[in-house]
Parts: sequence; C-alpha cells; structure tokens
Amino acid sequence: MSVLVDRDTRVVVQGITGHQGTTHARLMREFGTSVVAGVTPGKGGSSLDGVPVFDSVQESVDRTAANASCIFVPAPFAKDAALEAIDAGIRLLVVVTEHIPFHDMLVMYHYGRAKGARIIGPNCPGIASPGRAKVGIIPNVVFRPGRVGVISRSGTLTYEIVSGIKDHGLGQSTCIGLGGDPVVGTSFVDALPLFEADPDTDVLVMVGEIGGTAEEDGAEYIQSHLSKPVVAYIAGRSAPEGKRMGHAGAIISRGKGTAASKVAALERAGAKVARFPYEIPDLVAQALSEGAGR
Amino acid sequence: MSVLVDRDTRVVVQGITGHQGTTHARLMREFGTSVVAGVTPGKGGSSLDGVPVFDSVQESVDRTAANASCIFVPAPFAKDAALEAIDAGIRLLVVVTEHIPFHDMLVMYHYGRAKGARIIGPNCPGIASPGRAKVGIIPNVVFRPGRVGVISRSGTLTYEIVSGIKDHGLGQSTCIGLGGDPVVGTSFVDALPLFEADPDTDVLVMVGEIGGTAEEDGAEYIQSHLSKPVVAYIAGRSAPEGKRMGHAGAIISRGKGTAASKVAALERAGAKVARFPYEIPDLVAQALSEGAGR
Amino acid sequence: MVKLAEWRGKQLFRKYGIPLPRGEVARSADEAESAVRSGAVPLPCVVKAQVLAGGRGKGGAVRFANSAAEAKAAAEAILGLEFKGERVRELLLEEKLPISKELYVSITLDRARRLPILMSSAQGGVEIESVDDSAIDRQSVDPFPGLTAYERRRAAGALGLSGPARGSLDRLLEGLWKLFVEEDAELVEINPLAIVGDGLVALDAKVIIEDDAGFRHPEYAEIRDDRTPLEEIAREKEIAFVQLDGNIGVIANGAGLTMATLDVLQEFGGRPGVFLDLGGTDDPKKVTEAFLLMAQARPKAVFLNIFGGVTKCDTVARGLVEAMAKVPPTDRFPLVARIRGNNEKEGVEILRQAGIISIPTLRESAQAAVAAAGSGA
Amino acid sequence: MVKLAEWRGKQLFRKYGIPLPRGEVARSADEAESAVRSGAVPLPCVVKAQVLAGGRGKGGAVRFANSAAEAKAAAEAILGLEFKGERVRELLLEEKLPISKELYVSITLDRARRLPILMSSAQGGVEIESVDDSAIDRQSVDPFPGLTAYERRRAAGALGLSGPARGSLDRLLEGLWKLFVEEDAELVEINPLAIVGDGLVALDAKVIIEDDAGFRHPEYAEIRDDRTPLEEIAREKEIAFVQLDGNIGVIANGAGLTMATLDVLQEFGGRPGVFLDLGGTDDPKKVTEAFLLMAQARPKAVFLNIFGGVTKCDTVARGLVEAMAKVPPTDRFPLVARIRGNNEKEGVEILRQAGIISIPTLRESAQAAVAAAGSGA
Repeated sequence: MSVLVDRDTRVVVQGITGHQGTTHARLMREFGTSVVAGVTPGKGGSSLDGVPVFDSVQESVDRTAANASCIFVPAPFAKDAALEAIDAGIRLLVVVTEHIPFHDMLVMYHYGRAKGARIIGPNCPGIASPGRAKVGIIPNVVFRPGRVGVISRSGTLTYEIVSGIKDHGLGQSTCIGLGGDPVVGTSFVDALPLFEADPDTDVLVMVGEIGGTAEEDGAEYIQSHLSKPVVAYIAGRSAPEGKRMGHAGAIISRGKGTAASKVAALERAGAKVARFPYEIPDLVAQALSEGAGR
Repeated sequence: MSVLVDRDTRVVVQGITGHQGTTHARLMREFGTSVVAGVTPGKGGSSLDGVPVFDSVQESVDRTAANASCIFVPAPFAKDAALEAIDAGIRLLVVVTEHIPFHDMLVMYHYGRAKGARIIGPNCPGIASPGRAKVGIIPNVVFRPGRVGVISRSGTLTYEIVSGIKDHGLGQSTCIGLGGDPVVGTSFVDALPLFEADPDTDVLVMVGEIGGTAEEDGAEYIQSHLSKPVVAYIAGRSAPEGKRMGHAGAIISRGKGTAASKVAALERAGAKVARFPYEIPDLVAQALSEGAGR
Repeated sequence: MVKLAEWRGKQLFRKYGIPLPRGEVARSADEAESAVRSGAVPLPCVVKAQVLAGGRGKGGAVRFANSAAEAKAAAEAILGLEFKGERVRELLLEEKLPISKELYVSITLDRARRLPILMSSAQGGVEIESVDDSAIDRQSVDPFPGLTAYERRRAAGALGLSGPARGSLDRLLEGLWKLFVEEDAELVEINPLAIVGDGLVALDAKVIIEDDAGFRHPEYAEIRDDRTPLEEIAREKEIAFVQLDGNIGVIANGAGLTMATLDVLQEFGGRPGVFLDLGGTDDPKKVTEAFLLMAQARPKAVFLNIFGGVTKCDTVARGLVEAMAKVPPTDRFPLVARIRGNNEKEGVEILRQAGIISIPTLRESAQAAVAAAGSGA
Repeated sequence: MVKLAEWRGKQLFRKYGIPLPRGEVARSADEAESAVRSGAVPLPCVVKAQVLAGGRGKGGAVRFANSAAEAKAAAEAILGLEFKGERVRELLLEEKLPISKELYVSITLDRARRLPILMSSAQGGVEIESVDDSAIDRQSVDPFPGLTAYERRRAAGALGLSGPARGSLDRLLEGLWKLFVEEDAELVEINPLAIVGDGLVALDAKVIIEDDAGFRHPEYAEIRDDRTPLEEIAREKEIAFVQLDGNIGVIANGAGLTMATLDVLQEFGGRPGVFLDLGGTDDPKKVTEAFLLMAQARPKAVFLNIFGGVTKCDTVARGLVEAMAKVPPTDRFPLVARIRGNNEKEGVEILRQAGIISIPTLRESAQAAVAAAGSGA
C-alpha cells in the first residue's frame, strides 16, 4: 500500500505537448508510472513516445481508463483543465502549473470537493511513491523505496530533504509536495491522516515554511490524532518580517505564521523539529529506531 | 425507526411569523413534533406560542439545537433562506414555498448536495411519520401509525390517498410529498432506498403525475433494487397532450412522460398500478397480506 | 412560461452579444416598406411573421423580398393571417445572408439530472425532434462553475467548427449561457445557427422565460402567452384555469388532485370542459372569484373536489356560497360537491345550510357529477 | 501583489457602485487649487497624500482646507514629502462630510478555510489590528453561491445598522463582493466606512490586486509597487529578487530552498544581502540575466544553491558561466556553488571547466560562502 498513488494509478498528462508536459511525461514513465494518455486540445490523434494524445480528458478516460491527471497547462487555462478532469471522473489531480490566481483555485478546490476529487497543488512538485508511481515533477534520483513519509509545502527544498534521506541510507514510502500557494487542494491537515493510515509509513517528515497557519493547524492534528513520530522543519526562521520570499505563501502575518509560532506548535505536538535541513536524516533515523524499540 | 424524521427531529420554522408559518408551526406541534425555534429576520427576541423567534438560523441552531428546517418564506427570499439553513448546519430542509424559480432551486440543490444537506421540495407538503414527527403541511387528520410508506409528487392528492389508506383501517410509517416542480431536492429515486431500508415499512405507495421522467426513473430503481411491494398511481391519464395542468411538472413531452409510459414502466418493475385513487387501499391490503404469507 | 416572439428573443441575443442579421420589426406594410427604404434592412431580405408556432416557412408565414415594394407586398400578404390559431400582428424583416451551413444549439433544463443541458447538432434548420439522437451532442452544465471553456470546445467539435468560427461559437455560447441564467430562461434555442463566411449568425431565436422568476423580471409581465381570454383573466387572478372541450366544470385544489378528478370523471363517461385549480389559497374572496369565472365558462354541471390542507374546507364553502348568490339565474349550473380534510365538518355544514350536499367518496361524487351534466349537450 | 493607491481603489469603488465623497486627484498645487475653484471638490475639503503606507493622518500627510487658497497651500505642503520611504506625487482632494460614526468592512482570503472572509466591525477608523477580536464579525463566504443576503444581513447587525443605512450596506456589500471577485482582489477594505446622514460613504479605499491574475487585468500592469529599482527590473524579468541589508548574495531556486539557505548562512554568521529565486525556469538566458542583476547589487560574495528539478543543473551552470564572462572586472565577486539534482554531473563538469568547484553539502558550502564574504564590510 501507499498514499494516493500505487501501481494501479493511470496518469493522463494535461498539456503533454508543451515542453514541461513532454519532459515530465517521460520522467514519470522512467519512474515506472503508467502514463496512459496525454491531452492537448487540437492535437488529438497524435502520440508522444507511444502515449496517445486526445482532445479531451473525457476521451482519454473512455479510451485508456486514466484515473489520475497531471496538469501542466499554462495558468490562464489551468482552471478549465482541472474542471474538465473532475467532470471526466478523475479523482486525483496534481496541478504543477504555477501562478494560478487564487480566485481560480477557489473554484477548482470547491468544485473538486463537491465531486469527491482531490487536488494536490497548484504550484507543486506532486506526489511519488518509489517503486509504485509518480504524478508530478520531483526528480527521480532523490528516491529510494523505504518507510519514511514526506509532506512538504516546498518544491526544491523537498528534493533537497528527500535526497538527504536517501543519502543517509533510508528510503521513502510516499512523498507529497503540497505547493506553497495561498489556496492549496491538499494541506498538511488533509495529508497527515493518509500517512497515519498507511501501513508502509513508519515516520513522517513535515516540511513547512513561514506564512499562513497550515503548519500550526497540522501541529494541532498531530497532537490529537497522530500516533506515528514526526520530524519537522520550518524554512524561513531568519527571514525578515514583511518581505516577500518569492511567493505569496511566505508573507509573515502577526503572531501566527512566524517560524517561532510554527516551531513551538510542532514541538508542543511532540514533533522533533530540525533547525536545518541537514539535521533531518539523523532525527528520522532516531525516530525509526525508537519506534522499532517500542 | 422511520425515514428522515423521528422523535429527535428538532424543527426550526423559517418564516414563522407569516400566516402559513404560524398556522403550520402550531399544526406540527399538535402532531407531536418538537418545534424548537422560528426565524424571521428583524423579529428576533419575540416568541410565538412559546416558541422562541430568532433573527438567524445560526442563532436558532446555537440556542435550540434545531436540526431540521421547514421553510415558508416567500419565493423571492426562499433561496437565501435555504442557503442560510445549510450554512447553519441544518441537514434536512423541507421547502413548502411554491413558485421558486428553478434557477434558484438549482443553486439550492447543488449547494445542499455539496454540504451533505437534503432538501425536500420545493412546493411540497413535506414529510410526516405518525407518532414521531411532521415537517411540513400535510393535514394531521389523514394519518394513523402503520406500516405503509408513501412517496408522492402531489400535494392534495397525497392527502386524499393517505386519508384513503387510513379510512381503510391501515396506517402509514412515513409519508413524503416530494413536490411537483421541475427541480426537486428529493426524487422517487432518492426516496425509494430510504423506505427499502426502513424496518417499519412493509409496502410502498408511489403517487406520480404525468410529465417528466421521475416515475420512469423510479420504476427502474424499483426493478433493480427494491424488495418491498409497491402500489403505484399516476394522475393525469385523461389529460390532453400539451395542455398545462397547473404546474410546470405536468407538461407532456414526447414518448416518456405520458401516463402510459409511466404505468408501463411501473408494471414492468412489478408494481401494482391503481387506475384510480380509490383502488389503492385494496391493492395495499392485498400486498400486505401477500407479504405476510411469504 | 413566457414564450418570446422571435424579435424579442433577438433583442435579448443582442444584449448578450450573440451575432444577428441586421433587421427591423414592422407592424404594418408601410413600416415594412420604410424599413427597407431607410436602409435599416439591406436587400435581399426576408419577411417573417412573428408568431410562436413553428413551421412558418412551409406555412407561408415567411417570404422573401428584393425591393422595398416587394417587402411591402410580402408584409401585406402576411399581416393579419391566422397562423395555427395565432393572428399575425408583427413582422420581422431581416437581411438575407449567404449561408454555407445551418447548425443547432440550445440550453434548457435536464430535470432528471437537475442540471442545465447544452445541446449541439451539426444538423440545424430542421426541428430538433427529427434529428437522430446520435447527431445531437448533449452536455450537462453545472451552475457552478457555469459553462466552461472545455464544454464550449466540445460543442465546437460536435458542430464541426474550426478556425475563426470556433472562436465565434465560443463567445456566442458564453453569451447564451449568461442569457439562460440572468434572464431566468427555461429554454434558449438557436435554430438555425448559420455559418456565414468565417463567422456565425443566429437566424432564429427561441427563448422561453420561466413564470416563477417574474419577481426578478417585471419586463416580461405584459407579454401575452397562448391563452384563451378566460384563461388570461384567470392568470391575472393567479388561478390555474384550463379550457378543454367537454361540458363538466371541475374545481379542485392541487394539480395532482385535479388530474385525478378528471381521470375519474372520464372513467364514468364524463367530459371535463373547464378545470380550475384553486392551488394553495385560503382566501374566500379568491374562491368566489374562481367560481364566478367558472360560471362565465357556462358548464352543464360543476364538480367541486377539495381536499383541505392550506386551503381549508370552510373557506371554500364560504367562498362558494358567496359566489352562488352572485351568479345570475340564467348562468346557474347544477353543483356536485365533495369536500374533505382540514375543517371538513365546518365546510360540510356551511354547504348543507346553503342546500348543497357534500358526497364524501370520490367515486360516488364523480358519478353524480356525470349524471348531473347529462349525456347530451 | 499590486497595492492600489486610494484614488485608484476609489475608481474601482465607483465602478461597483460603492458610495464615495465627491473628489478629484491633483498632481500639483495648481491642480489642487483649481479642483476646488471649479466646484469639483466642495468645501470644506480634505487633502490627502496618495501613498500606500498607513498612518497618514498622524504623519501630516492629510490636511484640511476651507478655501481654494488653503487647498493650494495644503497641496504645496504635502507634495514632495517623503512619507515612510515613499515620495508624495499625487493628492486626493475630497469634500469633508458630516460623519456620525465610523465603521469597518473588508473582504480577503481565509487561507485555512480556503474561503473568502467578510469582516465587519462597528469600530472603524482605527487600524483593524488594534480592534479586539470580539468586536470583529467574521463570516466565510462561499464562492458558490457568493455573498448571500443573509450574510449581508448579519453584517448589518454586527455594524449596528438599521433603516435606510441597512439597505445602503446591502448594496455596498454586493458591490464590494463583485469587485473582490471580478477584479481578482486579495483584499478590499473600507476603513473608515462612514455613516453620513441616512447612508454610508467609503472614506478610504484599500484594494490589493493579485499578481497572478495579471493575464485577466492588463490594466494593472503599469502600476508600480513598493520595490527598489533593482527589484523593479527583476520583476520585469520575472525573477524573484529581494534586497536586505547584508553582504552575501544568494541565488537559489524555489522559495523554500531560498529561505533554508538564508537560515543556514545566518547560522554560520553570514548576513544575506540580496536574494534571488530563479524559480522554475529552464532557460540559460534567464539565468544569465539573473546573475548580471546580482552583480549590480554588488555583493561581497555570492552563494549559489540549486537543486535541479524543472531548472536543470547544466542549464544553471551554462547561464552562470555565460554571465561571469559579461560581468565587468570591477564588479566581480567570489562565488561559492552547490548544484545538485537533475543533470548534476553535467552541471558540475561545466562549472569545473570554468574553474568553479561545486561543494555538494549544504553545511560546508554555506560555511565557505560566509568565509568568502569575510567578517567586515
């Protein structure tokens, strides 16, 4: 078992004929993922590395039984792409596209919720379970099968940390990059119970950033519902107040949202909080050995 | 047990200070229903026959733990009233108001669905389970506790038929009047499984009308999912094509929607179809005695 | 249900940016002539009777003109015609465009799915009922988020459009959806939707507005529907009233009960002539008005079948007695009553005092009503 | 994030029917004088600096005038002022209204609930942060069906409004919600919202538009934000670039990794001065531009920390080598590199050939960068 993706995951890549879509469709297949279809309106009937391209998601579902979508289409068209996937019956959407207006994401999120579809992202690296499937863009090289679950709001920092876990001789069960936008389809609170329920995950790594209250909310959930050990890291402890750190998720707002508030909440919840990314692997190894001793 | 309402049903009456709201709040209480609150914006703080009146549904829920709403507010404000009830956490709404534009009802229905709220109506007589609770306006005198479930698209015709069942010495488990508008919150297909699952219902009476395909859809459901016997009646066998019979639900459209199509579908599904309302009680009694013999 | 004449539908199309031929409404032959002469309607042009029924082309209610004089002559020929029971009082004159293909699009309500439905067919210009189901693309449209870009794209595919016509359809469908929602329409239909050069033009407009949304749309209040004069009076008084061709008047409350009553009367050989649904009123004055309206329809007998709910039995009885006193002796009719439900006892007693007996069972009362109407007349 | 000046916010308010004082923008003392003299701005009036920072009243950036001459004098006093780092270039002159009470309303995004939130408080006219939580009514607003009548009713109750002011608020909130959605706002705030006579008037306007919705709103493209000139250039080139007051330049990719890099540098005593987030580009030209921009900020040393995903290591290496060749010798700086991830080998090799060693671990590379910047300067 794993979280949200497994060997039965059949991916349709929306925007497959664009540069990113083409590149990552290939990388997903190299990871071992069943990439069964691509969609680019107007390019239906062609194919890419043997993957058939359709004009609509509905056709791709009808013809290839796709059940997950990876969305690379440009921001102005991303909302429509997501709605199309949801209407076609797709129940897992990974939205890689960045710079989607949050007003659009509100529509995507609430529509998806009403229809029972889960969105990961937008502006996210996606989800991967080594040896099973990857939907998204996390570099293949950072993975190795194992029992560490990773949930992160960051992109490249996730790669850094996941890679560090591998370099330490450990491996990952499933890794989700949630994306750091103001409105995300899946937050820490949504993802934590999935890992708690996953028999292949023994320890969780939670990677947060300053801004928003997602980490504090996650900490609350950990405190009241989580039995597995958690190692956490919060990026941005040294960031000055009020300056933008590259995306809207990283504006510090009063009280909650600071690194100090997040670290304190996580420590109260019993998580081990690393001060720097390179401290994470040791803390994970420690949590694993303590768990084995229980 | 019963369907959707029981002794724990706590009703808030929206529009309680209007003529209909006041009258039917009283009649619901006479039936034995817990009418715990009324809502009329601007009249909060007053009370009516000892029932406290609030300015908002949220207040009524916070203060009286109301869990069902009966809506009598005029059509132009009915959508807002329903949204307010849904947002306040009410999960059963009976909308008595007639002449609500279907565009408004589309919003009410889909919003309710997304939030897990069930709407009965609009333009409906509501739901009642003798000895338990009534939310709506079906006359109290027609009821008597028993084991016959009734689902009807009509208003007064329901009273006529339910009364006939009583006059025949039988009684009802639960009776739902769905309303005959183009868009209803609960249709035959939605209501049938509730009665199938209800241990207090032995036989079902289904009262339909010409127009639409709700009866045909119901018949399909009966054929594939229902184990309990069904007695059906379709009003409008003699109605001329293309003439309006008083509400939009009763326009005959090609093929499906005619009385003949509905009767045929129901008979195919194994239902006994009465030709006239006064034939129903005998058919019900017959179904009950056959069921007892099994 | 307010069916809009073509020209009114096109006014709405214009409001929502749906491309139209240039045209002008005329109510006389002179107006038709000057619409052409002024250049408002380019030549050649088409002169169309503004009636609600379909099949105008075959029925001689559409003519062509190549000059102002011809337009005048066409107008003279059409105005005043009786077309499927409707008198032609208005014409729409429009430029005749070079059409390369006729398509079909509409948005209406799909009751079973409780969603609006967009239908598109490349086979336009004929009644959509005659088009094979496989040639009609159907898409449910969710009110939230509304008609999406991908749905419009699929419609364009179904219509076989590409290039600029695709963009034209995209904007047209956006407008049509907006119209459907904002004007509280039951149906918006463009048939034919013509391909003219690179773009699209709506050659006809069928728009039906929902009655119940009248509170948002006072502008539709004065548009008349296809009702008889008595039906029109009933509508003003908010009484559901339908005239058929039998001789028994039926007064009941609620659509279902009214229809069941007709079914039973017919079973016993009766021929319902007028029926009148009191609905959910509890006002004796409205009941009185309803009876007086019934009297004007001159039935051979009247069958009153009421199950008191919101409408209480005593209210009906009171209204009835009041009305009977007002009906002129020449207009009187035999009355068979059956009143049951809320305040039944009081109602029965009021009727009894006025000399009217309420028969409690539906079968027996219906039989009495049929007998009262007699076999003749 | 595009923060609109008060007068621009009020232009939007006007578009959405939100009531405003009569007023006029002036960019010189003469314009201010003639705005009053022409009658466009009734007397007495208020003259307000159009700067984005708050606290204008206490800061002398708001003055009152009883005549055209006074308005001119006020304008002369304010124009050109440096207010919290912003030069005053524009003024808004508005009639001074007889206010009976000051309220607060705003709509913004509640990230945790993923819903817009309407906040109302009867304690307006002060910074909302200073108002007690219990005095602020908060309501989540669902994008479907949008701000409802009952939510507006509750806001009116929270503001203590009744009678005509209640109706005024209802319309105002409808407009404010529409503005929030249609203009892709992150924040719309009216503080103070004044009760004037029977109605309401928006005395101030704070509107922040979301950057990412720029494709729908080209009209906001030329409005400048509170950026330094280099930040402005970076923005045009779509590079995230922030200037702090340290001396180490940091180039990383992704907000999280950038922040983690700053954290580590600080741990080892470094003071990051400029940081530059390459984001998800894979274009060597953009990497070159970013480096040249960094050179202009004249850092003591630069730390490059890249984890290749979308941005591949060899792309960055190529762009970097290209840039180093273009930096004038006087602007050169010591460079510490760490590149990992996709195409790591190729990238490391390209750097090696240009004489740059990539240090694979974060800790060691950060220490090297701190050492390169030295303790002084």
